Amino acid sequence: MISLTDILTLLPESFLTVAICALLLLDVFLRPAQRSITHYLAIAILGVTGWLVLQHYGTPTAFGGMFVRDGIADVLKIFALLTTALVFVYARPYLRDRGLFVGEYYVLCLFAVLGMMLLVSAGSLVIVYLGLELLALSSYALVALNRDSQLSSEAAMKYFVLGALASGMLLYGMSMIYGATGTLDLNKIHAAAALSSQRGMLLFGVVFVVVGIAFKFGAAPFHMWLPDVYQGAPTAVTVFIGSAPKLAAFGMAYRMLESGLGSVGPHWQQMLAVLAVLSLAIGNIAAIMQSNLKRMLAYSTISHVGFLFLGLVNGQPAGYAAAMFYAVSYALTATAAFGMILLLSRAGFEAEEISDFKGLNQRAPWYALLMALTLFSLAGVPPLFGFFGKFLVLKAAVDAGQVWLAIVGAVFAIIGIYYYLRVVKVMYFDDADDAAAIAKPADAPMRTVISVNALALLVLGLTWGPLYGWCAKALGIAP
Amino acid sequence: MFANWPLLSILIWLPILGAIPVLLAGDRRPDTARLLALVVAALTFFISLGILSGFDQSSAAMQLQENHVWIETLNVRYHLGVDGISVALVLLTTFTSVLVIILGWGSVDEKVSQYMAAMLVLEGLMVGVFCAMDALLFYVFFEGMLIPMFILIGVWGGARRVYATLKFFIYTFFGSIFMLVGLIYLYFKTGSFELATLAQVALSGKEQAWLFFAFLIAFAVKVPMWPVHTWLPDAHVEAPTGGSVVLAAIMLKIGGYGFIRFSLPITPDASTEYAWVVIAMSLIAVVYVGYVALVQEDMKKLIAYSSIAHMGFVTLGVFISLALARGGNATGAAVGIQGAMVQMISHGFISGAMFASVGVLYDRMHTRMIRDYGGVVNTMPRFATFFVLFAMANCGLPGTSGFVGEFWVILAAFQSNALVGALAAFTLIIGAAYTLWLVKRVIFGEVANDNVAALTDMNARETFVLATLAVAVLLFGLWPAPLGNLMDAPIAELVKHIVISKGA
Amino acid sequence: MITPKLILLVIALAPLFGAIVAGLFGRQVGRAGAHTVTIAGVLVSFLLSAYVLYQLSTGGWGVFNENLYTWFEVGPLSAHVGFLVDRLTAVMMVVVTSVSLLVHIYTIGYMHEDPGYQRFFSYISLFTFSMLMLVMSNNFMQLFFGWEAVGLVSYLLIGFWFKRPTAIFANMKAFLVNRVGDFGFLLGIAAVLYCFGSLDYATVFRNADATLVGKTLTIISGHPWEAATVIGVLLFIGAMGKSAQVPLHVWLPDSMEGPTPISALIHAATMVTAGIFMVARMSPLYELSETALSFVMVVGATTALFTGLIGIVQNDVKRVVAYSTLSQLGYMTVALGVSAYSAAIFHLMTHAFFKALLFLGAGSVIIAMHHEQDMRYMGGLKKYMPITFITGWIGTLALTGFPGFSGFFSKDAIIEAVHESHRWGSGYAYFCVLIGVFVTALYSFRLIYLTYHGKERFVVEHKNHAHGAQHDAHHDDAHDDHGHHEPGHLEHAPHESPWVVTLPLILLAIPSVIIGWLTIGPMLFGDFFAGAIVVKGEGGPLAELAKHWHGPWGMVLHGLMAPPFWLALAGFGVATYVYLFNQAIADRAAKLFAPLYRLLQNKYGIDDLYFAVFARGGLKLGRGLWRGGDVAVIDDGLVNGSAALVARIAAGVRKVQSGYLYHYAFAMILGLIVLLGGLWLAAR
Amino acid sequence: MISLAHFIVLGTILFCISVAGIFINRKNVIVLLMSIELMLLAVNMNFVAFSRYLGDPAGQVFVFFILTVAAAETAIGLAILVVLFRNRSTINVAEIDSMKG
Repeated sequence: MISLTDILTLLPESFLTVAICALLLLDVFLRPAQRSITHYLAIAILGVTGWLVLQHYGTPTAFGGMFVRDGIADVLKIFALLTTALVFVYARPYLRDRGLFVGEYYVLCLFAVLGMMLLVSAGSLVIVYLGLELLALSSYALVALNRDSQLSSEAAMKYFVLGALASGMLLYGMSMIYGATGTLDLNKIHAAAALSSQRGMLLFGVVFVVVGIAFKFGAAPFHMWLPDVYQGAPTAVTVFIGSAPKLAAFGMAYRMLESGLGSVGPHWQQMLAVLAVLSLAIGNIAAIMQSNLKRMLAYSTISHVGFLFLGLVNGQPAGYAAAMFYAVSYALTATAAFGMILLLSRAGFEAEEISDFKGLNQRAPWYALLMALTLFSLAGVPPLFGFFGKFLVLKAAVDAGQVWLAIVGAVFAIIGIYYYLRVVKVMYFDDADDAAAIAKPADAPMRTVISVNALALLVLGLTWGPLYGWCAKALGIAP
Repeated sequence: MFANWPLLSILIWLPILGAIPVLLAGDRRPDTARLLALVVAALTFFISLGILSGFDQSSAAMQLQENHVWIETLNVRYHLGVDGISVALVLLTTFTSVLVIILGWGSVDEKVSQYMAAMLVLEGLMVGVFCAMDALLFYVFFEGMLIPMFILIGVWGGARRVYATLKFFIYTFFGSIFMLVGLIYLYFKTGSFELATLAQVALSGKEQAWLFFAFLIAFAVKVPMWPVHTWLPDAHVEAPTGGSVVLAAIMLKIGGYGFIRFSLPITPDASTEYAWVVIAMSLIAVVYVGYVALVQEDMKKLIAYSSIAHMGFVTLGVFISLALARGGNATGAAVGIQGAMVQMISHGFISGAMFASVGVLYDRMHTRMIRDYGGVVNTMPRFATFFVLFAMANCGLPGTSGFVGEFWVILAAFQSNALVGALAAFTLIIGAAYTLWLVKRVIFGEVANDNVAALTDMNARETFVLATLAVAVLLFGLWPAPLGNLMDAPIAELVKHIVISKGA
Repeated sequence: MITPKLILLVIALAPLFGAIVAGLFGRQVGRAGAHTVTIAGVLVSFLLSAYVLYQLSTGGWGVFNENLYTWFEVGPLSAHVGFLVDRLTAVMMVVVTSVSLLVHIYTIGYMHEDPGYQRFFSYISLFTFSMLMLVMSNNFMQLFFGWEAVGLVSYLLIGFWFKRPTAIFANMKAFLVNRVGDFGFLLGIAAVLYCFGSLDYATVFRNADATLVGKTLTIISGHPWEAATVIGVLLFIGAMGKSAQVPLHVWLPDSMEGPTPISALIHAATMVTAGIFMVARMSPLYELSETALSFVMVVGATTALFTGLIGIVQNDVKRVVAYSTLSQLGYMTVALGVSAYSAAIFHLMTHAFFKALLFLGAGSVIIAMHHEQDMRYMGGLKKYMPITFITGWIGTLALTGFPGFSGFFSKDAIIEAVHESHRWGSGYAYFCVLIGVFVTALYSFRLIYLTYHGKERFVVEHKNHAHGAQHDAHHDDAHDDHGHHEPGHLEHAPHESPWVVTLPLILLAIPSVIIGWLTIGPMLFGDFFAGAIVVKGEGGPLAELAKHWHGPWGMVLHGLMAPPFWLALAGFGVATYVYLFNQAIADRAAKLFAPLYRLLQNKYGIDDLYFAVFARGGLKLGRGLWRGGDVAVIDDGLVNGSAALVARIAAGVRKVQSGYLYHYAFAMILGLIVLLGGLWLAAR
Repeated sequence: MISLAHFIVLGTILFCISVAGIFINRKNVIVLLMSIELMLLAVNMNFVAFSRYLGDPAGQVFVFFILTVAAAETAIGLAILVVLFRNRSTINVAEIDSMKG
């Protein structure tokens, strides 16, 4: 029986839904010149939603446990909303220059965010599926946002087909789990899985679920879509797909694997370990040869997923905390990285080739510095934010007795460092083709926000305690 | 007066934060940037002298401690402190940094503000390394240093700078990442990154062995020891003068410091068991690398190789001490480590001075090739005087600081094994050979060509730098006692510690 | 308050002060200022040294042994800088300062045209300081300090004319060969520290017997060696370097590239005798090892004879003297080897005077011949430069040991001592030193005749126009053009050198004659060195000789009967006949014994051997290690190799990303199947 | 009598066919969309069967959701297809490979 408290508990999501519909309607009546209204409204909506999330109205669970609101959900939602907001700020000039400054972009993004919020709060397979699809379908559409681009449409098609395949597999796995445990409710599954008579069928299903999750993350060998999509999608979309969804993916993994299938942990942990090694290897190695920055970052994403998995493999609260911290740090860093590309690309010029960054230090020292910070953070060099994420997941692996896994991670981190340094090298050591200073991007808010974003990587590197503390608390680790 | 100041934090953060205004001065106002940088560096140096006031030499304890929570969830602490060993190295750092800034005054003329800023950041991080008492904090400084150095070599370096700087970065990163895993494992055992705690934790022989090699890779690359030394010649050759000086004078010391702070206290048994590995590598560094240095055609490369040979004495002294200590010869062990430490400090001065001298020549001739020189003494007598002095110091002539460390290390080595001592003493010959041959070809002889004929002797700034270093070299050569007393207590303590087996 | 300590400090530091002033402020104080201050400094320390010697020999002072300051300390072990001054030290101090003083004066004349005037004075004063630190040291660290410091100054002075390729080669060679010796020396010190746990002479000598007797060191496992022998031999290797004993003698002849005053001061009188002094100082240790002493004796004997032989075929006036120095050093070493330490020191002293005299004389000749050093273009100089000529004769007589001259006493004492000794190898040593006498006489008189007697073999041509120019040339390029103008052509007739040159000659000639008379009694047969020099048993051969010692007169008379005198006479005769009356024989002999002649010309091929093996070999080895080791294996192989490997793999990985949807899907299916397979494997 | 096993096997067969359809077909994108539909139907088959045999209606509810989403999915799929065809005037899978490596 649906009670008011249920609605209250869902208030952020409900509000977001209503707001999106309203925005959609409003946007219809806006003239292109007034598009900025949509822009700022969208950001406002994100803000309000975030505020609502922090209010904790209602009860921890709603709809008979189908919807869960706990610390994890909060953290992931807040950062999903935050990164999306950043994305909106960064995307605006880019979209405007390319005539893509349309309401759909915002609406789709917001729907994707709604999907993420459901996903990370899911207490039942149904919600997982709905959230996932809401996120996925919006993403497909976003990738194809630029209707006249061959690459975009190709990317969208690949993304769509493979995504559908993946969700099909996920569903198939769910059906098996359902068959084995007789319930769709994750908690009940957790209980039932421990003493299921149909263990074989259950594990059979687990494999498919793992595949579904791995695809969402883009872990090898289910990563094939990732480089093409990152490269093909308009950068304004890539920055979105590349950041927030990783948080959602972590939430999904946590819900499915820990809340749902925690009692068969050892099995899926082994699988994740294998996928982690593959992702680290393929991601780092393939990235070396890339000349297209977006594609390179795509491969680097794959390697980061490998690292994140090290945390999941641990299977203990500390491990999840580490993985979550990693997801957050990665989301923020990736946003900054793609943001830089957006910042430097002008009408008719995509700054997405590595060579486009030649001599950036001569032309715009400040941006070069920001980009350098971002890259070193991605590479995991202390004292930058990214390093501590790596540190935590390596620690998680060691704690889990998987020292060898930590060493593998370390080795590939060494290989990985190279391609980040290559970009720094291009920016600092090479001479620009045209030494003319880059015209200041018109959009003032973007300049400031991205500066803050990049510098935050340094500041958070020095003061990452509270953030980690939050993650730890979310997983019930006492300080 | 300094008693109640967070002195060490100031030493770390003053230069780093001082870099910001320097950077803001921008490349359009180079002189402002230079001046600011000099002020910051000088200030840091003077403050660092404040350490000595009220520093208790007789105590082996960490002093001037600052202990704050950094990450309380993980019990990671922002914990600083210094004992005699650290103090010596901190002072070396702040002292050298001032000279480097002055050196950069003339030789660097593009992107000045960035250069100076990078130098200052580097200084702060290096001081941090020597002060950190929390392993994770240490690691953060240890790795953080790579970034400014990477930029320094890459932006202001020579022709093959990109190759050199990438090699430098990846080599070092390669070394340290394994140390990180080792540290994490130790944390897993102890739940703390406190060096003091780690030094006490009981470890099985197998664990120690793994950890020992994890540390070995990290610090061997940094020192650098044969066979992981090949990054150094390239880095030195391509780096700008200031970069080379910092690299040789301070950065290499961090490796030796790491051995003393990590390998010995944390894995004493494994260190003893595998000391022979390190000793062998050190001797190879002395002999093999000595011969390699002999045939170099590039001055900087030659000096770089000689640096490797000299750092061989550091590692030799440190690890020879283990056998001695376990053999009950505490004095011999102390002699070994003292020798190693003095060698580090003095090599800081000497190699710094050598690279500075090469820089003086390079600024005028824009070549580092020995064959392009000859008879420099005819046109640059004052420079020649200094160069010969430093060369003599480089081949360990008594009366210069270069002698002290080698003397003690050889004596200690002989006590543990006469043959090791003999091989180490071989440096007397080979070291003199490559150094004097360099002098012969560069300084002496008829004026080799018109470029040499056109040379002008050093200006006041260069003279000041070299003279300062010369004073240091002679002072610590004729009267090294203060240096020894500074480090005596902690070293005695260390020797006591490494005797105790911690096998569990 | 004038304490002994203060006096000794002044003795040591006065020359240093002079050196610093002349060196750093040379331009300000000017030439006159430079030589004034340095000479003043050396004069002070000479007078004070004489005073100290007087005090010590009259018993006014006891042995002085004090530390000045602590150099370094590690726990219980500490190294100091301090002075140990006993009679042995005092004698050395006087010898050093006196010769140094005269050389200073002499230099005013010899270097007056040289642009590096102040630098030169600074160097020789610095040398005096270093040498004093060496002899006055009271511990091994400081000994090594002085040891290397004199080496440094010698390096600087040999290469003083740094434009001469030969000079800057010679000084490097000198330093490196010395380093080979120091290599052993340092290990010797290490061994001492290892055995005694201390570096102080007093402690070491006090405990020598207690510690070393029966103690063994195992260097190569399974072969325990007598500690005393190890220490003795290692330390002596150092002495072989400094005192140019075979096979480390090769640097000394080349060192003649330096200005002549240096050859007199450093490479004849003082520095090269540091090794002798050191061994004498270490007598308490050496006495404990017959083996070590035999080693010393054999090396010394070999040096004494075979280097002398080379001297016969040399034509460069300075080189002849250099080889004679080598051979005389050999005599001293032999003396050490037979435990006749005081005889060695005694010969060291006399030799210091007459050899300095000979060198300065040679220098005087060289000035007159306008820096022509080849004796084949000299001759008949006696009428141009009488003082040099006479003093030259005196020096030669002393060198050849003509009865009554100082050299006679010292050298005869040594030969007798060797005769008395029954140590292993003494037979060989006795043979060498006897033949050596003949050889010495031969090359010495050959030198005399070729330079001062016979007909002039140079032409004087007055080209006044060119003269001025060439003379200026000498000014600015500092003498380095000797040999440029064709040999044997002088621009003006040779003439006697100025008084600053001749005065030292005279002052040196006096002791060369009389010093033997005065000092042999106490030094050799008295107890002058009691306490400083220890001789085991009943006092060794000198004690034997002492039994039938009836004063200098008796020795002279006995000397006239003894074989050495006859051998010397024979040498004199041969030289006289060949080089004064019948030149042709020399050339015929050279042809007759062509192989022998060539062997001597090539100095037994030792230099060439060293050059081929160590210099060239070292470079080859280095290049091999660099190209083969560092570049090929480590860099190209491991470092860049692994990078290339990764790149190759990466290229492969890229191919997998084919861009085809069905491949992507297939990869996913494959992944799924793999996971399922893994699960299935895990299940069973 | 048809047991649960039969349904599961049928579902599995359908699933395999659809998967095969996705990576064996190199001609036409439309076929991909059909295969995806088929896959979802296979899943639905499972759910219905299970819920019937478990006597738990939740499974069948899930099926309704899946059907709805499938419709939406297809809609988006076709939309993308149209865009693709407009840009490249081909829907041949083997020609969609401008991004690789």
